[in-house]
Amino acid sequence: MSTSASPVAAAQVIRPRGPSAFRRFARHRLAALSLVLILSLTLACIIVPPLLPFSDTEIDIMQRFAGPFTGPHLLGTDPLGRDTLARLLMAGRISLSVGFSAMAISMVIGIAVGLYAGFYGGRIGAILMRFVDAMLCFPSIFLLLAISAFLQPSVGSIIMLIAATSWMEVARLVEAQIRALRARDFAVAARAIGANDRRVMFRELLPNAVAPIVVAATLNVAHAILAESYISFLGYGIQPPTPSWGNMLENAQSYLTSAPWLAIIPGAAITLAVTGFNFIGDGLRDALDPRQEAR
Amino acid sequence: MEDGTVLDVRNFSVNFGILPAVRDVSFTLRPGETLALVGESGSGKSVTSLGILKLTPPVPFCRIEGQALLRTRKGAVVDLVQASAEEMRGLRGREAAMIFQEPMTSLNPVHPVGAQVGEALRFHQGLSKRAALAQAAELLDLVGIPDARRRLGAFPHELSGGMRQRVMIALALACEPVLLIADEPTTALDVTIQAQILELLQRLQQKTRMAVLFITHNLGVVAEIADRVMVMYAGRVVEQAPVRRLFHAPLMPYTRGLLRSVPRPDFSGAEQPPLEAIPGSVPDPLAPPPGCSFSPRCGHFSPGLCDSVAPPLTHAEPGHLVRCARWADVAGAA
Amino acid sequence: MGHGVRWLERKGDPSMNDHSTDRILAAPALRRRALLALGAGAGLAAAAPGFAPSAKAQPAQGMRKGQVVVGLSQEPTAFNPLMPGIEVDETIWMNVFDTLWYPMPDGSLVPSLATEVPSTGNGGISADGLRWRVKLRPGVTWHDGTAFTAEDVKYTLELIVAPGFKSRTRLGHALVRDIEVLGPHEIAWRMESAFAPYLAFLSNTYIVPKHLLAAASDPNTAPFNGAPVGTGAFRWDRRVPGDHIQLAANEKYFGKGPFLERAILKYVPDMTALYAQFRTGQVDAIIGTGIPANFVAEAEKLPGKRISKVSSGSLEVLMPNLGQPALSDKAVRQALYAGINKKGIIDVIFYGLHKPTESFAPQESWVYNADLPAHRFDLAAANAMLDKAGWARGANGLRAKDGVPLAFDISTTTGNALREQSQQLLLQDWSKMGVAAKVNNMPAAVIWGEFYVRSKFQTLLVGTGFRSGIDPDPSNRFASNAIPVKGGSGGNYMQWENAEADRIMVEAQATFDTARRKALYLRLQEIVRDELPILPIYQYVTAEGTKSNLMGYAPNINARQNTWNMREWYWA
Amino acid sequence: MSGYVVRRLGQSLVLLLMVSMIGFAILHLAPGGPLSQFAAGGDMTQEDLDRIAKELGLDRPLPVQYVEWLWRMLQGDWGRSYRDQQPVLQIIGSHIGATLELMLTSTLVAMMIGAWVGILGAIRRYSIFDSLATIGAMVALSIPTFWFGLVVIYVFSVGLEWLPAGNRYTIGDESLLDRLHHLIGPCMVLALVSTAVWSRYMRSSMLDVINQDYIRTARSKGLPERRILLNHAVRNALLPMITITGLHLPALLSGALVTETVFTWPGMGRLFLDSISYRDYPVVMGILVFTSVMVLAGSLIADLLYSVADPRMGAPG
Amino acid sequence: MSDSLLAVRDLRKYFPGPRQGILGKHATLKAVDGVSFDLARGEVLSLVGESGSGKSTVGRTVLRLDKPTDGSIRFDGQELAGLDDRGLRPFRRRMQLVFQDPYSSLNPKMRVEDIVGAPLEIHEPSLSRDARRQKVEDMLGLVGLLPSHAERYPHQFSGGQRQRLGIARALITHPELVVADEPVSALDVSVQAQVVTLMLALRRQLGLTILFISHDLAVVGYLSDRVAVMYLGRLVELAPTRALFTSPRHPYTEALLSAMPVPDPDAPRRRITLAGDMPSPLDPPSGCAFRSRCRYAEAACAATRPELREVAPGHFKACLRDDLSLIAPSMGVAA
Repeated sequence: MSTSASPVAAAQVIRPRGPSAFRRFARHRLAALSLVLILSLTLACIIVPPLLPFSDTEIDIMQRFAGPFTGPHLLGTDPLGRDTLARLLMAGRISLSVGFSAMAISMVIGIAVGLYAGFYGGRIGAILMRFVDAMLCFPSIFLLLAISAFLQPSVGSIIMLIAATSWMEVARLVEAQIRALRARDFAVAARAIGANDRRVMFRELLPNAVAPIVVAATLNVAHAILAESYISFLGYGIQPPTPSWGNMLENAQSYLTSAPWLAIIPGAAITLAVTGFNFIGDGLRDALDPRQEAR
Repeated sequence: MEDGTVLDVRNFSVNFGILPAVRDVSFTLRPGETLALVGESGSGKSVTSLGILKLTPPVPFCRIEGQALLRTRKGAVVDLVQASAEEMRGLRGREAAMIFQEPMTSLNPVHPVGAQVGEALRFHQGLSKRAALAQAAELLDLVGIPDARRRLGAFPHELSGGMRQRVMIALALACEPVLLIADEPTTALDVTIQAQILELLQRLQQKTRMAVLFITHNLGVVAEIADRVMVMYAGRVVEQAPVRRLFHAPLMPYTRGLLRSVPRPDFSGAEQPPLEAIPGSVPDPLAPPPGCSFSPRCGHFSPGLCDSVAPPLTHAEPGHLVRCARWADVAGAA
Repeated sequence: MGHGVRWLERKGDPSMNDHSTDRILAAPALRRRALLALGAGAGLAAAAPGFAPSAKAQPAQGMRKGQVVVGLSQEPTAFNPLMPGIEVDETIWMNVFDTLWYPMPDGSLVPSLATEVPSTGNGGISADGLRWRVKLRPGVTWHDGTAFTAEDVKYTLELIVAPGFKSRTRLGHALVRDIEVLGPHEIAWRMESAFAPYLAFLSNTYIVPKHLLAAASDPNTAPFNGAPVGTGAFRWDRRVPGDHIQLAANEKYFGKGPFLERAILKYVPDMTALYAQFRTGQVDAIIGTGIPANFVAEAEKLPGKRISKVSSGSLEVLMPNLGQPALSDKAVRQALYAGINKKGIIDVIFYGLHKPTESFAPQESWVYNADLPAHRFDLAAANAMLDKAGWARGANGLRAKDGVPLAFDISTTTGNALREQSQQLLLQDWSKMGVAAKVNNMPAAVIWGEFYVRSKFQTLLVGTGFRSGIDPDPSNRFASNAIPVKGGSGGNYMQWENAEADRIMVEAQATFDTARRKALYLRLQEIVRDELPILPIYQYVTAEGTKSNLMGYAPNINARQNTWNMREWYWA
Repeated sequence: MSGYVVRRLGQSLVLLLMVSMIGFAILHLAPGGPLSQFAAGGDMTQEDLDRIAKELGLDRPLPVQYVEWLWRMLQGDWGRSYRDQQPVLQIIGSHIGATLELMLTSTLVAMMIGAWVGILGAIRRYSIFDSLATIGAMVALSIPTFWFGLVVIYVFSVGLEWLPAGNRYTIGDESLLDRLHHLIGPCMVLALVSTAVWSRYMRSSMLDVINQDYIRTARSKGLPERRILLNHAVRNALLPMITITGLHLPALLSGALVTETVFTWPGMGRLFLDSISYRDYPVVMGILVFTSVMVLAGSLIADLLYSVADPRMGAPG
Repeated sequence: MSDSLLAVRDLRKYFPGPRQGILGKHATLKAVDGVSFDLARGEVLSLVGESGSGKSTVGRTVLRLDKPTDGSIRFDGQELAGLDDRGLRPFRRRMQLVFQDPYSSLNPKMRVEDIVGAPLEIHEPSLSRDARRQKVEDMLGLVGLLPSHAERYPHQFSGGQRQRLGIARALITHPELVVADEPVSALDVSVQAQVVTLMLALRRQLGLTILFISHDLAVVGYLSDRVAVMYLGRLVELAPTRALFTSPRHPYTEALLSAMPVPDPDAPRRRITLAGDMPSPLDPPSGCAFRSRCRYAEAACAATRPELREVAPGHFKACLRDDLSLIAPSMGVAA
C-alpha cells in the first residue's frame, strides 16, 4: 500500500474528545456543589448587603446581643448591636477579596520564581530555590507575625502579607513542573525547531503546568482566607470597623459563653468557604489530572 | 471438558462497565502446548490473560462472563470464572501462574527477591522461611541466575531487566503450575535479552510440560515459540490456527495485513519490496463500527455484508477458525 | 488596657501593663500629722484594722496552712527588682523583697525595713530637704540567713546608678550623693536638690542583698536574677517557665505572717481562660488585670467567690498629638471631648465597671479636684464649637479649616476587643460632627515603640497614669521639657506646652509643704481640664476575685499589685 | 550514604544561615523594640530607655549586630533573654518538653487514625466510608485551628465539663492521669489537621500502590488479600508518608503554636508569641534557629529513614 | 562520500554520573565515546543498538540539542559543535528531529495548526497567518492527514496519526537532514508499516537525508542505505545494509542479527545467545567493551581497544580479530 492510499483511511479514525475537563469536574459531585456554594456565597456578599434593612456598621446599643432568629436581626447582633448578617456578608466581601487578591499576587510571585528557577536552573535558580526552602523552614505563623509588624494593618497590607508568605509552595510546584516539562519531548522539539527561551517557557511549558497551578491557586484562596483569620486571631488583622470573618471571630472570643453565635457564625463561614475552595481544588485536580489527559 | 486439556475457555467476556474489552473468546490448551495470543494494543489480549486469573485491575463494574475451566494437577476441574476469591487464591501461583510485561515494576521494590520467590512456596506448600529460601535459591539457579544463593537477598532494583524477568519466571514456576500465562514477557527487553528469555521459557516448558498461554504482539516471537496462534482484534478472536498454517495460509484479512506489515528486508535485489500497511487504526472500543469491527480498514470490504452483522467464528478447516464473512473469497484471491 | 477582654491578651502583650504601671497614686499621705503619728511608732499594727474583711480571726504568728494560687494574665519574668520589669513582675518583688517603707491604702507610708519613715518632722529629712537619714530594722535576715545591714541599702542605691547596670530607672536616685553608713542599721545621704517625690520613689525601691550581687562578676547576669533572694515574707522556691512560679513561706519573716505555706503565681495568658479557671476553682484569686468586664455580673453570682471592684490609679484617655495641625486647636479638642459618649462606653461596653472622670488624678488622690466642670455628651454643642472655631463642613460633610481637614487616625494596641468597640462608638459619634477619624491599630510592641515615644501617633486611646511613683507629681507627662521629640526627657508625648503648668509643676516638686502642693495641683487640674492635652474618659476599676474563704485580701490603690499583703492572707 | 548525609548537612547549614539572616532582618527591621514594653509603663524615662538600649547594643548598625549574634551563636552562646536574663537555650529547654509532648502525642494519634482511615478509604474506594472520610478530611483541613480549639473548650470544658480548659497539669496533682486528662483537648485540636493530612496522603499513596504491577504479581501468587495488603501494599504506601511527615513538620509547629495559645499550654508556641510581642530578640532568634534545625533535621531524618526503608534508595549519592 | 551533508568526527558526549564516595567527584557516564561517520545527501543511515548504547544521544548531539563534550559536527561544511543557541538558529530549519514517543512529543495544550506551524512562526515570521495555515494544511495532506485536522488537539489522534504530525512538523521547513529517533518503535505493527512507508515516500519525494535511529533490525534493514551498529557508546560496525546483513564482521552484529525473531516458523534458527547483560556504561570493560559477552574474546581484547577500520570497501568494524568467519543469519536470504 502506498502513501497516497492511506490519507483518507488515516483520517477516518479520529479519537473522540472524551469527557471534557469540565464534565469530569462536574462529575465530582462535591466539587460541583462547592462551586455552586462559593458562587452563591460570593453573589450573596455582593448583592444582598444593600438589600438588608441594617447596615454592617450601624451601631445600635439597645439591640446588642440579640440572638439569632429572635427578632428583626436574622442572625442576631454583636456587642454594639450591629446586625450579624450584614456584617457577615460585608466581611465576606473582604475575606473573599483578600483570598482572591492574595492568591493572585502569590501566584504571580510563585510562578515567576518557579518558572525562572525551573527553566534556567543554574546558580541563580539554585539560590532562588534555597531561598524558598529557607522561607518554608519558618513556621508560617512566625512569618505572618513578624512581617505584620512592618505593615499598617489594612486590607491591602493584609493581602500583601498573606501573599508574601504563601508564594513559596507555588514556586516549588512550578519549579518542579517546569523542570519536568523541560525534559519532555515536546519541549525538546520546540528547541529543535529553534524556538527561543521565551517561546519555550510561555508557549510550550507554562500552558502545560496550568492544571497544577490552577489547583494550587484554588487551594491558595482557601489558605489565604484561613490566614486572614489567623492574623486577625493574633490581633494583627483588618481594622475595625471594617468587618472580616477573621476579626468578627476574634471579637467574638470573649463572648463565647454568653453569645456563642458570634463565634460560631463567622467560624462556620470560614470553614464553609475554605472547605468549598478545597473541594473545588480537589475536583480540579481530578478534572485536570495530566494522567487523564495524556492519552 | 475434553480429556488432556489443561485449560478450556468458553465464551469468555470481560466488560469494564459499558466497555466490552473482551468478547466471546473460546480456546483450549493442552499440557506442553504453547498458544500464542497475538494482537495490537487495545485488542484485548492482555485483558483476556488477566481475566482468566481474575487479575484485571480493580475497576468498578468489571464483569467477567463465560467459562474458564482449569484442570488441576490432581485432575479436578475448576471454573475460574465461578471460583470464589478464596478458591482463586488457592489456584493462583499453585496451578496457574503468570509473568508480566514489565519486569521493572512487577516485583515489589522493598522486598528481597528471595523472599518474593519464596513467598508463594511458604503460602501454598507451607514451607518454613528457611526451606522456602533454599528452594528459591534452586529456582533462581534453574532460571539461570548466576550465583543464585547470594542473589536471594538482592533487591529488584539491583538486578538488570533480564535478570528481573528471570526472577519473575522463577516466582511463577515456584509451585510448578500446570498453566503459565506469559503476558508480553519480552516486550520490554532488548533483542539479545529477549532471545535469552525465550530460550529459557522453552527449556523450562519442555521440562515441566506446562501449558503456556503466550501473549505478544511480535510475530517473530510467535513464529519462534508458538504451537498454535490466536489472533485478536477489537476484543474478539478473529483467527485461530496452528502456527505454520497461520503464517503460510492466513484467512482473515487482518491477519494477512499484520503479516505483510512486518518488514522483511530482502537483500537479493537492489530495491526492497514495498511494505504493506493496514490503513487506519484500531476502532474506539466505545464506538465500534457496525458489523465486522475490522471492516473500515479491510481491503476486502463488501458493503451490506461486512457492515451489517458481526461475522461468527467459523471452522475453515479442522483446527483453523476464522471470523470473516468473506474468508472463502479471501482465500481464493490469495 | 488590661481590661481588654480577649482570649489572646496574652501573647505577652506588653500593652497590658500600660495602664496599671501607674496604678500607684500618691494618696493623701504625707500630711504632717500622719507622719508625726507614724513617727511616734504607730507601727505595723496600725495597718491591720479596717481591711481584713474576715469574720475569722487571723491565725497566730507562726501558724501556716495551705497554699494560694494567684492567677496572672502575664508572666512574671524579671526577678531582679532593680532591673526593668513590668507591673506583673512586682508580684514577685513585693513578696520576696522589702522596701524601706510602703504605702497603705489610705496613702500613709508604713516603715518596713526602716524603723520609721523619715520626715522633716522626725528629723529624717533636713528642713531644706537635702539631707536624709534612715534608721533600719535590726534582726532582719536574708532568705539565705545572712544578716541585713545598712551596707545592703547603700549597695542598692549605688547599684541603681552604677554605670553599665541595667537599672529600671534612675529618676530621683540620680540626685543621691555621699551615701554614708552610720552604723549597721543606720544610713544617710545627701540630695543634689530637694525632691519631694523621692520618698514615694523609695516606697517602691526594693533592697537587694549586697553579698550575692556584689559577688557576681556582672550584676546584670548574676544567678541571683534567676533565683532571687530577699528579706520578704516569701522565699523563691521554683519556676516552671511559661506556667507558674512557686514561692514558699519565709519562716523567719520579721513582720506579720506569712500564714500560707506556699504561694503559686500562675500564668494564664488569656483573660477569659483565666476567668474560667477561677470559676472552676483551679485558681484561687484573680489579681491584677482582673475579671473581664462582661463576666463581672456572672462572677458576682458565683457561690464561694468574692468579687471586689477595685479602683485603679490609671485612666483611660484619648491622647491627642498636639503636633497635628487639627489637634493643636484647643476648640477641636474640646469639641471632640464633648462628642465622647462616656456613658455609652462605660455602661454598655464595660458594663458600668469603670468610673467617669475629669481629672488626670485618681479620685482617691489627696490632690484630686472634685470641682472640675462636668463633661456632657452633647453633639450639638460640639458641632457649635467647631462651627465657631472656623472648622466648616465641606461638600462631603467633613470639616476643614484653612485647607486642613479635620481628620485623624485613632490608634490603640491591636487585639483589645473592648477598646476597639469604644473606638467604633467614638468614630460613629464623631462622624456626626463632620470629623473623619479612622482606626489604625497596631501591635503593642509597635505602638509603644517609636510611634508612641517619638510622637508619631495622631490620637491614641490609652490607659495610663499621670504621676511619679505614688506622688501626685505629673511633670513627667505634662512638662514642656518632657517632650522627647523636642529634645526633652519624659513622657509628654502629646507635646503639650503650657507655661503656667510648667511653673506650677516645678514649684510643687520642690516643696514639702503638702497644703501648698495640693493647691498647686488643684489649679493644674483646672488647666488640664480646660486645655485638654488628654481627653479623660474614665478611671479604671478592676474586678478582682478571690475565693470567699481566702481571708486577708485587701485592695490597695497605692500598691502596684494587690498581692502586696499576701503575707497576711490565710484560709478560713 | 555518609557522603549523602554530609552533603545534606552542608546544605542544611547554608539554609540555616539564610533562615537566620531572613529572621534577623525581619525581626530587627520591624518597628518597635524590646524596650517598648517599658515605654508603655511610663515610669521609665527616655534616658533610662536609651541607656538600656545602648547597653543591649541595640543602637549599633544591624549588620554589626547580626555578625556579632552569629559569631556568638557559632561559639555556642545563644544569648540571654531580654526579659528574664536567662540563657536562651535554657529557656527553650524549659519550654520544649511541653511542645514535644503535644506534638508527639498528636502525631501519634494522627498517624494511627489517619493511616487507618486512608488505607480503608483506598481499599473501599468510592464507598460511603470513603466519601465520609474524604469530606471529613476536607472539613478538618478547612477549620481554623484556633476556632476548633475554642469550640472544643466551649463544648467539652465549659458545656460538658469533661475536660480542663487548659494547662498541662493541675498544680499539686501532676500524676500521669492528670497530665493525660489535660492533654486530650489540645491533642484533639492539633491532631485534627494532621489526621486529615495523613488520611489524604495515605489514601492516595495506597491507591497508587494497589494499582502497581507488583500487587498484581502478589495476587498472581495466590496470596491472601490480607497478606497482600499488609506485606506488599501498606509497606510500600507508608514509604512516602515518611517524607510527608518530614514536610509536615513546619505546619505542625505552627499548629502547635496556635493550639498552645488556645489551651494555655506552657510550650514553645506561647514562649514564641510572648517573645515576639516583647521583641525579645535573642529568644525569638533562638527559637527560630531551633525550630529550623528541627525542621531541617526532621526532613533529613525523614530522608534517611526513607532510604533505610526503601531499598531502592540504598545508596543515595 | 563526496557529497557529504553531515560529517561527524570523534564525537563524545559525557554526562555526570552519580557521585563517588564522600564529597567525591561525579563518575563520568560516557554515553558517546568517539563516534565518527559521514552522511551523504539523500542517504539513509541507520544507527542500531540496544538500550544504553548511546544511539539516541548521538542523534541529539548531532542536532545540537545537547552540547558535545568533544568532537566535530560539520553540517554542510559548517562546524556546529561550538555554536550557541543564537548561532544555531539558522541551522535549525535545515535539520529536524522526529521523536520516538508520539504522545509526549506533541504539546498537548496546542492545536495542530500551532504545533505544525511553529517552525514557520519562528523561521518565517513574515508569513501571514493565512499563508502559514495554508502551508500547514498542505503539509498535513502530504503526511496523509486532512486539512481540517489543523483545528484539533493531539489527544484526539491515534498514535500513528500523531507520528504523522511529528513528521509534518519536522518537514514543514523543508529541512535537508532529519534525525528520526526510533520513530516507529512505539507504534503497533500495522501502523508502524504506515509510518515507515510514509517516511520512505517522503524521502523520495523531498530528497531527505535521514539519520534513522532504531533497535529494530528488520525496519533498519528495510529502509536504510547503510547501517552503523553501536555498543556502549562506540560504533562497532558500519557497512552498507546488504553487506552488514549478509556478511557481518563484528561478533556483536552477528549476535544481534541472530537474536532477531523472524516471523517465519520454518526459518532455520541458528541462534547465538549472548551471555549476560550489557555492562554499565559507568564502568565499561577495558579494551573492547564487548569482550565480556563475546564468545570469540581473547586476552588481547582486554588490553587494546579496537578502533573502527575499513575491512572491505565501505565496510568498517572495530574488532581485533580478522580471523573470524561469522554466520550470516537466515533473514538476509529469505525470499
